[in-house]
Amino acid sequence: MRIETRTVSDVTILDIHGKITIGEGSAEIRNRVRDLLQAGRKKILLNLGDVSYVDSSGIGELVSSFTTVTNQGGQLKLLSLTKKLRELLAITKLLTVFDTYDDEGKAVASFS
Amino acid sequence: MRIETRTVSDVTILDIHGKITIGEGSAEIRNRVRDLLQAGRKKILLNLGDVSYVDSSGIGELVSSFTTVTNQGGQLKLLSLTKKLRELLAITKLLTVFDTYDDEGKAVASFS
Amino acid sequence: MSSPERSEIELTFGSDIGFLDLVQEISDSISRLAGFGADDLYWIGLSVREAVTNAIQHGNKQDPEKRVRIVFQLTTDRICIIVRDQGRGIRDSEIPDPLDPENLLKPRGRGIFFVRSFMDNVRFHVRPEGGHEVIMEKLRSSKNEGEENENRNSNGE
Amino acid sequence: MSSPERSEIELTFGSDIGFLDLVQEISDSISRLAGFGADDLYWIGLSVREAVTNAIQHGNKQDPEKRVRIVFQLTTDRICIIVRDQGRGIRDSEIPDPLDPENLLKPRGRGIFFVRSFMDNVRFHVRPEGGHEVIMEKLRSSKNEGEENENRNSNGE
Ligand SMILES: Nc1ncnc2c1ncn2[C@@H]1O[C@H](COP(=O)(O)OP(=O)(O)O)[C@@H](O)[C@H]1O
Ligand SMILES: Nc1ncnc2c1ncn2[C@@H]1O[C@H](COP(=O)(O)OP(=O)(O)O)[C@@H](O)[C@H]1O
Repeated sequence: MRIETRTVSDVTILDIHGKITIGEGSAEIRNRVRDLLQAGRKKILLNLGDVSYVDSSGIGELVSSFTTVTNQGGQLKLLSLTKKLRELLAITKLLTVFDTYDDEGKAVASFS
Repeated sequence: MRIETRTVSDVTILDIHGKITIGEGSAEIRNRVRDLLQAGRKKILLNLGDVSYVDSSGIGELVSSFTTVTNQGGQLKLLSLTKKLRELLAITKLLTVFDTYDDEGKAVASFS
Repeated sequence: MSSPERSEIELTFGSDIGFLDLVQEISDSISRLAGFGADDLYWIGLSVREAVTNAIQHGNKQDPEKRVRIVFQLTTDRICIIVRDQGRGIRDSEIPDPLDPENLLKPRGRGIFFVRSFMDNVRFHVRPEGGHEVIMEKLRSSKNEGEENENRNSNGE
Repeated sequence: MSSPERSEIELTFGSDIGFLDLVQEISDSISRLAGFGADDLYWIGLSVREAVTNAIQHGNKQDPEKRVRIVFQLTTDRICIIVRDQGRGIRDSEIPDPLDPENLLKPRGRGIFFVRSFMDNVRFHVRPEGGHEVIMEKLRSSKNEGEENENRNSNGE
């Protein structure tokens, strides 16, 4: 897994590449998100368009990141889910929890 | 494995596709060659450009076809060896046995 | 490959999550040989991955001396995959329901749920001779939630 | 994946040449995990294929009840692959030299020659407990006839 960070207005976009699975730097997203919160950046968009694989640990990683941000009064949203990831979030009833977008502009504009 | 048959002047070209390995219709080339000989067609060019894999059985298949044709006064030549196949024929000292070509026109013209 | 002996493939390896990608690739190769299409391959592979992760983490407690064994049985209408570890097994009370509102935002507890969602029959079995196994089957003609029809191949090519 | 237990992968299957493509795919996956490049993968895979073909045909005489077992041992400097069958083994006198002018145009007898050409150490061993095995090693830094340097990776990534 590889993470790149960009900023669009006051939204931080994390472009995530590769696998979000157990062992593949499992805690990396969570840690990156924690660093952002400490730096006062509370509007976070995870761009998952280049994620090749997600297992149940990876889903847990997304959930942890979400709850960490929400608990500190921030917002974490998801961009460009692959078809398979969307199915995993659907059957785990997490599609209703996450705010998800296919268009980056719309995603950025949605942060309040 | 799949074999297509074409004729260019009095040369019969067998375009061989896929694997020449044990189990993959091992005797198919040999049988096809025997049919051609029976039909009086004795100038045969095996086009191996689309062959994806050859094992020691496959090398044996080429050798059998060669000896069958030669024993009946015909000629069997090889066209478009892949790099790996060329290496296998080199270490088995069969490159000196087979007449091989990279250009179809030249190969066809070489039959006497 | 019709008789039971001929169509059984066994894979054994140490308790190291570094093997997970390999195991998934092997699962894909075997499912493909068994005639499953691309989507089935994906969900079977994910289920195997989750079961093997559990075998390594919970069953064998990451002890590198303990081994994980997978048996793939290919029959005309299904693939049966057995994942064995050297642990004491799962108690039913330990299997969480990740859809329970109380669990919805927990970071863990979705592995067995995935296996049950994507495979057709899933059983847990403590072996009298020691160790634990998850037995999971995928039918060739099955259709379930996480699956599309494209690329399907129901007759083993 | 450094301790011997953790880095040993075993594969067992019935004596059916329908498994050869699968075995080769698995060999590729394991060699890739072990850090070998594309060319090494190819020659290791061909050697495994030839050894397994022999195990099925000559060792187990295509008896579907008899099984072939492959052990892949990954260590820092090499991969060691052992192919076991349930036969009586090979006598040295049975191993032909395909380069002998007398054999040059024979249709068979190049399998072991390929294994010996592409692997670094090759031994045949009749096991006291029954059965026969071919033990073959490929060193990470090795260079031999059938090999180019492109895509090589000598430090296991
Ligand atoms: N092979 C196993 N051996 C022992 N316990 C297991 C095994 N697999 C799962 N479990 C138990 O079942 C629980 C739920 O497993 P799972 O749904 O995969 O979620 P997770 O692994 O994320 O906790 C585990 O936390 C563990 O207590
Ligand atoms: N696993 C084995 N068990 C018994 N005999 C074997 C085995 N492998 C090879 N042999 C013997 O060695 C000979 C040479 O094998 P090989 O070089 O692979 O060529 P081929 O299989 O084409 O004959 C075989 O014909 C067989 O007699």
